[in-house]
Amino acid sequence: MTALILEQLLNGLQLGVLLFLIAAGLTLIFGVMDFINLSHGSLFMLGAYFAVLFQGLTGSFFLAVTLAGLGVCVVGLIFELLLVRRLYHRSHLDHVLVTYGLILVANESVAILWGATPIFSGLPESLSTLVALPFGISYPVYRLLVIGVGIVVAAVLFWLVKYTRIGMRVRAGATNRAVVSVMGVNISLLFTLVFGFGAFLAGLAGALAGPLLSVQPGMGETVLILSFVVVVIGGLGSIKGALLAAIIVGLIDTMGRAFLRDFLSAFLSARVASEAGPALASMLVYILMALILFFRPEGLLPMQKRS
Amino acid sequence: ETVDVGLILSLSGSGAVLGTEMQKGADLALEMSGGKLGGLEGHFLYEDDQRKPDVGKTAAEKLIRSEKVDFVIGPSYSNVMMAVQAPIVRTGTILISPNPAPAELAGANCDANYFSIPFQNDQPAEALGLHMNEKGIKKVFVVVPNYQAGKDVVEGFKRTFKGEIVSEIYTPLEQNDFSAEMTEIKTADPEAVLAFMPGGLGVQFVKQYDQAGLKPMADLYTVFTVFNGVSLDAIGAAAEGVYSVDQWTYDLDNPANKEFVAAYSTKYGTLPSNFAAMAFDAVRLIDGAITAAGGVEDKEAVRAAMKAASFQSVRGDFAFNTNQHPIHAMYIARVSKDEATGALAVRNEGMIVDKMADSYAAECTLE
Amino acid sequence: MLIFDKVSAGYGQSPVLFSLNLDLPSGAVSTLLGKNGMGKTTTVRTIFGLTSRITGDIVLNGRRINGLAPHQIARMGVAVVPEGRQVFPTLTVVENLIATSRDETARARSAAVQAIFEMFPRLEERKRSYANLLSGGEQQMLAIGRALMTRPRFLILDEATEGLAPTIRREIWAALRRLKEEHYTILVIDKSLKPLSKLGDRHNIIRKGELAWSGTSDELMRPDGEAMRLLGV
Amino acid sequence: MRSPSAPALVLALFAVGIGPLAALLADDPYLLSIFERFLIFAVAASSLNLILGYGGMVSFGHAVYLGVGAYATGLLANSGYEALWLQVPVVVVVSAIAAFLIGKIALRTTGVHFIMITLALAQILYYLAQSSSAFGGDDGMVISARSALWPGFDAYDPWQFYAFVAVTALVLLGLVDLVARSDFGRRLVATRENAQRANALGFDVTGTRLVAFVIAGAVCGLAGMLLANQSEFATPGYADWRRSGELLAIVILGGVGTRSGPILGAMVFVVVEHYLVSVTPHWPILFGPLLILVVLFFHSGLAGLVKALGGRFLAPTAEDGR
Amino acid sequence: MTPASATSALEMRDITVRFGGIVALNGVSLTLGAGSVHALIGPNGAGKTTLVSVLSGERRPNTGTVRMNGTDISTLSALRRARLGLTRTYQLTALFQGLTLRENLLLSLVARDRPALSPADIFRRRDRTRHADEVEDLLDRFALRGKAGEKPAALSHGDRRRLEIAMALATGPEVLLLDEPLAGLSTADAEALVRSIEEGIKGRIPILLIEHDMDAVFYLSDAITVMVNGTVLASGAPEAIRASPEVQAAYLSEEDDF
Ligand SMILES: Nc1ncnc2c1ncn2[C@@H]1O[C@H](COP(=O)(O)OP(=O)(O)OP(=O)(O)O)[C@@H](O)[C@H]1O
Ligand SMILES: Nc1ncnc2c1ncn2[C@@H]1O[C@H](COP(=O)(O)OP(=O)(O)OP(=O)(O)O)[C@@H](O)[C@H]1O
Ligand SMILES: [Mg+2]
Ligand SMILES: [Mg+2]
Repeated sequence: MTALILEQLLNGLQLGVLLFLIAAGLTLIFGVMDFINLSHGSLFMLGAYFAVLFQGLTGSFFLAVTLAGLGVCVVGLIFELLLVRRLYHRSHLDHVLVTYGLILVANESVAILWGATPIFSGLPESLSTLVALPFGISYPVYRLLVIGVGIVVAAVLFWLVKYTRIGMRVRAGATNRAVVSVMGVNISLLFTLVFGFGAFLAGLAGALAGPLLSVQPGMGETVLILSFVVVVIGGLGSIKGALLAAIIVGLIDTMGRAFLRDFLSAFLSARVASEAGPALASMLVYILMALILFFRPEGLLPMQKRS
Repeated sequence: ETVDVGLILSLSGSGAVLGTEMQKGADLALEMSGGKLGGLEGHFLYEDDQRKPDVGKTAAEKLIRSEKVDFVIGPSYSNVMMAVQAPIVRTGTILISPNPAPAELAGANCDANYFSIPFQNDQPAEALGLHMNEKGIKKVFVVVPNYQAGKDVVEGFKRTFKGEIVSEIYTPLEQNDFSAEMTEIKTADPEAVLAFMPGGLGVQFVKQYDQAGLKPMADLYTVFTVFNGVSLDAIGAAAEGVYSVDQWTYDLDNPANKEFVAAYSTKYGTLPSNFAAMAFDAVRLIDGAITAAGGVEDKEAVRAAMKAASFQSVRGDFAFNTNQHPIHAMYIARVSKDEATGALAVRNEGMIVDKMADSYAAECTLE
Repeated sequence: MLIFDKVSAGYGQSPVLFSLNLDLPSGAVSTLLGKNGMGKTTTVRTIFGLTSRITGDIVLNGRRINGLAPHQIARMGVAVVPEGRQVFPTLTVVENLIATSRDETARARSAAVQAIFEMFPRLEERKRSYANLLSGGEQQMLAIGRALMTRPRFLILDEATEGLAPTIRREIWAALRRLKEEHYTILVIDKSLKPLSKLGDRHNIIRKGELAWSGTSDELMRPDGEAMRLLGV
Repeated sequence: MRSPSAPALVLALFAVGIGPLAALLADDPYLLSIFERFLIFAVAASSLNLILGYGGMVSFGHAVYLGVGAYATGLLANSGYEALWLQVPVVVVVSAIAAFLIGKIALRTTGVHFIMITLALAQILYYLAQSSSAFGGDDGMVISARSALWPGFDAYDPWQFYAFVAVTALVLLGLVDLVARSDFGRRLVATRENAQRANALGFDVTGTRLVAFVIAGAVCGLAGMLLANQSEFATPGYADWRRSGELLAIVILGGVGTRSGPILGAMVFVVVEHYLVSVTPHWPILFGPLLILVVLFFHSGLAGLVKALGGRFLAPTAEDGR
Repeated sequence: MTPASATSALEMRDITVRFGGIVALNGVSLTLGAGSVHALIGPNGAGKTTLVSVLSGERRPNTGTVRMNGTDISTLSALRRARLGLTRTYQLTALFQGLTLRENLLLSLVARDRPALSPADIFRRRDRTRHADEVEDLLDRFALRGKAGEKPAALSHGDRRRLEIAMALATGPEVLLLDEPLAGLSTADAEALVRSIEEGIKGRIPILLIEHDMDAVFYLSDAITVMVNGTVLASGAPEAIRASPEVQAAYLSEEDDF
């Protein structure tokens, strides 16, 4: 039983870190730069497709993942230069509609290029093995790798946003572009670069998640909503908060799926429990978000409280 | 004189996986009969329902009222089927389902104008129960998505399976990660796993099942989850050895099927899926009925001819029950390499049951 | 140092400055005075190219700066304490100072921050506070500190003493005097005439976007002179 | 000045009249059902516009009231209560209660947090519908009979049914417009522009927002009733976040906070849904850039475009109305 | 009713506000006499604005009570206090950014009727007609007519500050809390405002005046309280305050003496 619970906790942690990885670029672009980028999910999807493409070309998984990240970064830079930079000073609603338009274009382009149906994205032999962990748990190597990458990304982002001058300038620019530029900062160049970096992170996440998920048009959208959940309940702009939120969401979701039904059947009849259990499990993340925002309207670890 | 057939399929969005397969099958059928249906000029009108019931309903009205089609084939999913069935059949237009066949429409709400080509939804799971009984499998773990079709599969399986279901898990419909379920399966240590994971879910589930190292521990039996072409291409080697229960496989030995598979492979470069095959059959059913009735004018005659199922099904033996759902054989199949092409395919491993009727026909009042 | 040559500029299509001529000599303290809404802030914004400039030339150190990006102009050594403070609300006090600092090493930056804290001890007490939580006066101090962090040669203060207590205001005037002695070029927009007349070398009054008057401190303070009339005192 | 209400009325009448005209000219009553959808979405979108455009509340869960209204109608109809006079009050009350509860919780937050909490609460209801086998779960619920107005009224006759939808939509659109431009609506705008100041002026910010939220929910619930009647079906999909997203897109595309925006947006949406789709299955690749262009070049959406084209008369903005 | 509260418009007792470790107000007590102008001065960050927010109900104090015209309003929300006629201005202007000046003023006039949420208002349109004349009047009084159709963003800083004050006055206050009303105003405009307070309001409406402009403070006020670091340093008649060496050191000093 302990082993089971431990393994489920590990699963939850793993899912959480994966969610963080997916949400990382979004935290940067939405939380820090204050630009609502619905097309983040599309960049994620492109990452998965690019990884498949590059794996076919290079034969190396790691090279493919890196190239996919860079490829998506380039796409992100193009988006930024052509569209996004015209929108920073506009309202959130304008961001929403333009990036929604981008989703449509991205999904359809992918469907035209690769077909509307899922494509193959697999792992090299070396990564598709299991490792033995304490308590008799054997765990897929690849999932451990994902945890590792997620933690590295979290650390890098945290440092970048909180402690570097670039991070401070971006946060400043998100609230007052004119003044930052009057202070001698080339804010539009900076924003372009940061957007590109956010896109890189989205691409990286997509490339890494590809072998776990079904790589198909629209795969970014369910992921997108979860990412927003993570960013918002973590507290806008807070990397620590996003990581914490991602792990909580991962754990709650996994634990809900694993134990809620058994838990409910302690009070309710088996029939009702097996009806209510899964229903509740799928709502759990949203219930969690509603509760957190109800009691802490600014999220778990907000960058700052409003006065 | 022409025959107009409206096809309401899910052609965009996440539902496109099935819709495009069906489109391929239907197109091929018309092409093979030289663009003619029962000797008359055949004309297809495609409508995309985007897997949304209300969009499907509007499409249906367009086909019936505006285009005044003679037949409708579709839709791809049962939620859309529930919305379009009544409005179509009440105008006297004939509706043929290429895939979804919910219990309600096979039983109490059966209709003279409604035909299901592939099966009644519960049948594959019922057949699987029989198969497992026969093989002496006692402990089974069941995973299905938490919606009506998932529950139907479990019900169907329980109807025939005599062993123990160690656990039945209902997963949210929009789920990306199955690691919690994999851990549960591992802990429960069943002899076999029954999974029903349609569309993209299936790709994820089978891949993750393999990555979790479960394949050697318990055989994976599936319904409506793996199919030739896109699905197996997307899953890759992880799918090898997975079982599937189907009413049709591409290697069935009958002339109609041989002809179909050969033509399909030539035209599209892959093996046909059962969705393509069923859509193909649906068109063939229309073709045969018009030939038998000598035209489309006399609706009664067409309906009677349809019911007689006077066409060469890719399944070989084929007949409609009183509720206009098929009586047919069910097969156990397994994913392995096709000798000729080397591609992975769902290959026949033997018949489970012949002339199987569905469980709801008795509730239907049709003669 | 900075010359406005017949500059017309404004917001969108409607001009606010009409053929404005200004000459701000190097190493001196100039002032820009005028009633509310006469175009003082607009003049500052125009220096940085933040308004739509319609005609005329702006020359900084002999170089035409029309059409340059704001950050390019700032990097030529111009810094501003903008009207209404405009500190970065989501940054702490220290981060506000460091974000736009021009020093490249961490050590140089913290030395510079320390210098600001000596000027405004109140800021040091609040150094980890987010800027939007500061009191009005504290924000004003921060805005001044932030401008100094860019190590400017030309400092523009747009109502920089608004909301500051008299003691602090006196500190600021004293600090400006020190900067003047170090030959900074300074442009001050403010409403307290007495300190301005002690500090300023040359005063300019604008009225409806035009230079209406220009003169020395003595001329400015002449009780019923033209300047006083223009300022409505 | 009372005159500005005339152009909006003109547009609404045009919206209602164009359907039968097209159907008559093309001799194709099916066209009516497209225009029915258009009117239904126009009503839903204009209710969203009331809280989004005038109240500044970006609800990402507005479609949930479509679902609530549709299920309420369906459950009544399927239990034999087909009379409209009975269905309308039930739908209004049920969706108003849903909106009240959601609003009560969500209005604790603002900005992006409000967006997300409305999404979360809507998703909870969505999953509730999806996993309730009593209501047909994910497969949805067939509605056995359309609403009955009076003896002799044939709800299945295309023309009569269109008339029913059109009149209801007109009434609801007018109602929303009336509310938006009332004294209440003006205070709602004040809460949008500066809640702190509005509160300090003694306007009950939370109360004003909540009332607007409930009105919008009830109107959208009635749109759901129409949708249920039109498609003879209720599905959890009506309450899906994607549908909420579509409603948002309709409003933003049409022009947030403009009086004609939701109508124009719904018109384009339905045209896209039906005609662009039949032009190419890859229609999103045309529609996406259209959205982008409208946002980039017309600050207030299609209403802004119409205005720019000199149609100021046809599409007065919110400001004009004041 | 105690004798003190009979003549006091606003009476605060023992108010403490903490922000985490910072003590912004530490047991502040102060009485604003009916009809008097009471100035509150002190260095930056002394807690003056925080006190105004406590009085207006926008910030809950950690301890302390507030009475208005003798009744305890400590538990009332900001909204309820506003409806009692307790009006404040904001040091950092708080305007309706998306609305025209005319609309801004109109809404303030509407607020004078202390309108409750009423079903009738949902269908009625009469605010505009009812207050049309007064809006024009205000525009003239505050020299904003030229910009009546513009939104606040198109105003100069000083004009925005004037609008801020105009809006507060338009609400027909019972008690007025002015947070640095002269900041940002040109000398001429500042003088005009001081005059209009002196002639129009002083003696009728009690005012709590926060201001760093000492000339105005000594000219207008009947009593002065000096706050430093969240505590009251001194309180009394203007002459006494001016003479106090403590106050001189902490706060007052000639600005042009540098
Ligand atoms: N963003 C803007 N859009 C349009 N007009 C503006 C804008 N900002 C300022 N104006 C107008 O330009 C004129 C000059 O404004 P400016 O801010 O330069 O005045 P100022 O002299 O700085 O006044 P103050 O002393 O009040 O700060 C004013 O009439 C103002 O209304
Ligand atoms: N929400 C808050 N969180 C933390 N600290 C705060 C907050 N609000 C104010 N403070 C701090 O409390 C102190 C008092 O602030 P307050 O705004 O009341 O000062 P003030 O007397 O009005 O100063 P000024 O004259 O500069 O406007 C300041 O040091 C400020 O930094
Ligand atoms: Mg100014
Ligand atoms: Mg203050």
